[in-house]
Amino acid sequence: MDYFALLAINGLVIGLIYALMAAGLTLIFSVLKVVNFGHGTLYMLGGYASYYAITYLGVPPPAGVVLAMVALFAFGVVFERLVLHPMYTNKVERKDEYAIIVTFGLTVLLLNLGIVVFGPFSKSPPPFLAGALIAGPLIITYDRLIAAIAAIVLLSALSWFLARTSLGQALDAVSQSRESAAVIGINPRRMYTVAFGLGSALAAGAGALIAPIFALSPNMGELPAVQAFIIIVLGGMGSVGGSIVGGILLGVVEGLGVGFFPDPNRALAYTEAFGALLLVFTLLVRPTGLFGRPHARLE
Amino acid sequence: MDEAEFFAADGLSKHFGGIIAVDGLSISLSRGELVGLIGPNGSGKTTTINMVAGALRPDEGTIRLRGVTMTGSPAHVFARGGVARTFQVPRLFRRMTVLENLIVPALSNPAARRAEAERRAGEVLSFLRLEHLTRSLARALSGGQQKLLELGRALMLRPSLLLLDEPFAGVHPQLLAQIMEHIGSLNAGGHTIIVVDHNIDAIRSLVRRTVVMAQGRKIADGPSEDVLRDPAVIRAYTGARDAH
Amino acid sequence: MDKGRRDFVRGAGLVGLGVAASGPFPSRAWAAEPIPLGWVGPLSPPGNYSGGQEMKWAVQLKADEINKAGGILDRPIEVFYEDTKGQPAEGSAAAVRLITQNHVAALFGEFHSSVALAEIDVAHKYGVPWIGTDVWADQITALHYPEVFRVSPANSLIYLKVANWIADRGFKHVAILAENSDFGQGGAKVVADIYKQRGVDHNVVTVELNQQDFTPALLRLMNASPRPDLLEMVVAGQAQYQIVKQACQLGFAPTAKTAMIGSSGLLQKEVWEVDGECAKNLLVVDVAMPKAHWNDQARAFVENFQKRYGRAPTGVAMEAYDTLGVLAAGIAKAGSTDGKAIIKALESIHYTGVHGSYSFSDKTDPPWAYHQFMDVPFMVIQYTEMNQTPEAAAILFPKDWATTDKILPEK
Amino acid sequence: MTRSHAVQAVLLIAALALPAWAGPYWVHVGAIAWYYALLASSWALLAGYAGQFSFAHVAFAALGGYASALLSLHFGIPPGIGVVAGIVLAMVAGALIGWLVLRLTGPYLALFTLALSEIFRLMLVAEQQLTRGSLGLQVPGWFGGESDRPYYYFGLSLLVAALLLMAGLLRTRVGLFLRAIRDDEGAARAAGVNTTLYKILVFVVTSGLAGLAGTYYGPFVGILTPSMVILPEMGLVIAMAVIGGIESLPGAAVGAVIVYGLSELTREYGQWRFVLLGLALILVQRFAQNGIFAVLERPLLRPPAVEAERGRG
Repeated sequence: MDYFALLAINGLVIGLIYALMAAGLTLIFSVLKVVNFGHGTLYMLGGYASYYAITYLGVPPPAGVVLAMVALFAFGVVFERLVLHPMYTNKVERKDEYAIIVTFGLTVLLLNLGIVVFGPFSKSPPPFLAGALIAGPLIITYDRLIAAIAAIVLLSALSWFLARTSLGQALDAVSQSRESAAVIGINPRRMYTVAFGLGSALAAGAGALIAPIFALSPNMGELPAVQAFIIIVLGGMGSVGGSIVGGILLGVVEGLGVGFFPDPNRALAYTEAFGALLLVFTLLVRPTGLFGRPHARLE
Repeated sequence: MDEAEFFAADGLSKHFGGIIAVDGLSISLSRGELVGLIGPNGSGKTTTINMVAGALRPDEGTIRLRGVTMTGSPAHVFARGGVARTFQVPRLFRRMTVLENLIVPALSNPAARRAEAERRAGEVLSFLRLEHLTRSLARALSGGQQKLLELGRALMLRPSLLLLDEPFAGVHPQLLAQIMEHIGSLNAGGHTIIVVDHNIDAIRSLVRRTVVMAQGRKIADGPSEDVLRDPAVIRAYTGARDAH
Repeated sequence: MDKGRRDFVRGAGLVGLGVAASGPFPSRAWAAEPIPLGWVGPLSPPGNYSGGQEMKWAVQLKADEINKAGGILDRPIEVFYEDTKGQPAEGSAAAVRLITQNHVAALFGEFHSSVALAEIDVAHKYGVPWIGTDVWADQITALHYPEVFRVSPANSLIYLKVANWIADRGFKHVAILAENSDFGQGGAKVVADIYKQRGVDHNVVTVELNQQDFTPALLRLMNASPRPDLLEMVVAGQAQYQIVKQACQLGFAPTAKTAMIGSSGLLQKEVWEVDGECAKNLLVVDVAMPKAHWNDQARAFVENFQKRYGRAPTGVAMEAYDTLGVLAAGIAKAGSTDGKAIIKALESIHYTGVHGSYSFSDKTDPPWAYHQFMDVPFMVIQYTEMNQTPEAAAILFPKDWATTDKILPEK
Repeated sequence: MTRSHAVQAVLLIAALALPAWAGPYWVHVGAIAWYYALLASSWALLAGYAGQFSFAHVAFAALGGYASALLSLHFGIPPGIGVVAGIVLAMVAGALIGWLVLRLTGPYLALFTLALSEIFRLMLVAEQQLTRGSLGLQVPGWFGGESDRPYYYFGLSLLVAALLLMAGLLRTRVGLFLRAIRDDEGAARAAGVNTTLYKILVFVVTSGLAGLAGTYYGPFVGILTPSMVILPEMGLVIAMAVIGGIESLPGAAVGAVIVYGLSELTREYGQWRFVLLGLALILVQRFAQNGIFAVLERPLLRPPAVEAERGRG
């Protein structure tokens, strides 16, 4: 029993970090209607940004996380302005495809640039706090605990921001209807830029928090990106709350899946497949995701 | 087959989540009728058109065309069965030419030949006075021209029932007269037509029979002059307006 | 672009016109054309690019040394490096390019067995010698292509001995984490067969390397009944860091109750950066010789490598360094750059490199023994202190080299 | 139109003549490039013409390749029949997936096919008793001898045949309907087009061609590995089609040859090649959505079915 409690807690912690990454992806999707296929590399850049801030600028680890988020916010803003911008004009005929291609191109670009710039060898920033919390049979390392708590704080801050600040409400308005938002004086284009920047910052935060837990490598974002896709589909593509629930759900399902899978030899080999299958079935049953707003689709 | 039973929708209902969009609506048309369907925003007009065109499957109720039950068939079966439609905002094949837009519906009939389809497209274009645009891209057309082209595309199906969803919305007054004239002549030529619109004046001068919907239900159905004087209709409209 | 165009022109059959006459060492006055040699290995994903980079560095070092010492057959050597990305199609294209464009006398290198299998097909077709640096699949030499030699161990060669040692040490319940690759699965099979024979209870768990969170699987193993007394990783490269860290943080291994053993990926210094204290007491299968038994060449290599690249070389780098050494000796012995002559020379070669004395077996039983370097030095070491280099670690196996017979922490 | 045909004829003649003056290496590179050209052009039909932005295209190639190799290996079926079986299997799988994704559009479709492709890759890795996992499945070659010329010409003829087949299909009303579906699926249905049928049809055709590419690739390279299904491989195919012109089948094929050829020519730049590829992908999409050829020479290489631009001029 302890064993499954441990699996569930581990899943919960990992799920919260997934949720942080997915929340950024969701924010971008809900406002821009774009799936950011480059999200995994933004996560990777966040991890490295924090690493370099800690090791070369000598800032304490929590400040490294914040600096990484600020840096990637700026990066997101610039990318959105330079590359995604034409999407909102009539110059781009097929917006979905345009977005997939340019964000995917970003992945190819940054992953390989990462190898050139950061080098091929793994790096790891110092831990936030060494050691582990041991409560009876439960063991959880401080790094994971801190990452989970930081994820909760960031996710709460995001929810508060979206619900209580005027900028957040403007983002929400644009996500619901660009036209109506424009009518009440919100400039949707500005909101697109803000949303992409914030989404990038959240990915960076996730990367920076995970860096001391797992190591840094240029391709570290590949798997979490796929996980984040799964989560936002589970969470209904565009609902921040849904992506939090989806993240935790995925973390726990994967953890318990490995624990329960009958053939231990294959259990780990198929861990990723559990999530992918979850995505496939969710989309088949509900083409707009598990917790998606019911759409009065006309076709 | 009874003439009055040319087209019959019986007890149509449609829910979206918890919202009831259409609630037990029945309409029947006889051949060659021209009917207006009006109602305040959100009264379920477009949902009705979508069900009659086969784009939405009703939760309850049946749709019969010339005695054949169509309910549950996919939209393209409705289209080939003679139900043609236009959309509120024109939905053209934007990156295809005007000519190509028109021959798509014609060629959806497997027996049709391309040369024949192009000849008919030419006829439709001259009827709509769009011949000069034959080779233009659809997306290059003005808003009014797009409305006309969409009408033409519907005509290419040789429809026995034509569903026009807000043909007058956002149209220049001069073009409005032209569209009304086209609808009139199509009806005179034997087409059965349902026109959905907000423009009560246009509807009043165009159609003899009007159906009024409010909150998903039919609240009036009869000669236009009577219906538009009906206090229930006026209340539904003004009430809705006030609430706006 | 310039170089590319030159190659293209060369490929277009215009070599005879002397277009590509400029040599690779414009600053040195060599009387003769250099001998072209082709290195293949992963330098970008999805290949193991960090392993590939280390191999490439070691080869560059060796090539410079050979040229400084006068080259071979009075000619300098020129190594052409091709990135195979861990993709077989890239490997075969690279092999064809090196053979037909650069006219290399031999191919060597590689890290991934699947890519090696594509390359040796090409080498076999053209009759060009190929020497594998760090490819472990038995099948590579078991195909019995005359062109194919291997200085790295085959899976069966090492894991047979390691498994028997583990059984000898009295471990009773072994949990095997095997990576999802030819190396992992091949190694795990060898190990599991021995355990079956020796009556050691064992359990193989396959891991996908993209995975970063191994905690669920480790929890499952840790809570198995009985709890394993050894956690054995048949995993290459840096993925092991994660497993070590997570197993250690759970209090699973390496501990007094459960020891932990892994492969040469744990020899890179990053193990201390990532795992810290957790790497202490870790057992590692090190395909190398103990420092005390190093020859001068090995000491010089380690020093030069450290000086030039700012990091200590691992066993893989040593293998790569020796691969070029063996090849150069083979060419010298053959007295020619002809493929057949080099193969013949390699078959009877005795060459001393940093890893000991090289010769290639001509036996075909077991099948993988053909053209295999059978005396690959390897040992089982244990880190006993933080930031220890592999050379300073305690040696447990083989007996001749052992510095201790205690596995820490003691039960 | 005639001009574009002339350009295509010149390119074909150049391709036919290349082995006569280029060395064996470029013949080898060409033979691999045909694999990518088959994938890029059929993916352009699927994504560019029909608007089905699938990430599973390389998975179909692997399916065809593995199926034909395994059938020959385990049941001793002659390679020719194995190839046909592999292609048929890819078409059946294509029909199934085409049917499954009927309700999905845009990013949902992309994510769905990405997940399916990942599951398939993980199966190839995990079911190693059957597939030999990451070590790869060795496939016997079709042609003996040292030269790659037989593969070169065989692959080239497969590519030409596939392009002719697709162009022929697009010249019929099917091409018109596919473009109609891409522009507005609901309107196409309202115009009487059986969108279900044509969407499944385009998956069947393009999956079959991808399967064909896979059956050709295995014997040529000599080994099939799960790494042919990884996301970066799919990304490479997408980049090739986008750079060549996603709405032009010959453009996509030429794009594949150019991207692959350039990546070989610039090998000495190492990792920077892929940095440049990513940059090129973004820049082409940003500034030239119809591919670089459309910019360099508008009237050339235009797909036969898209007469639209001319009509406007």
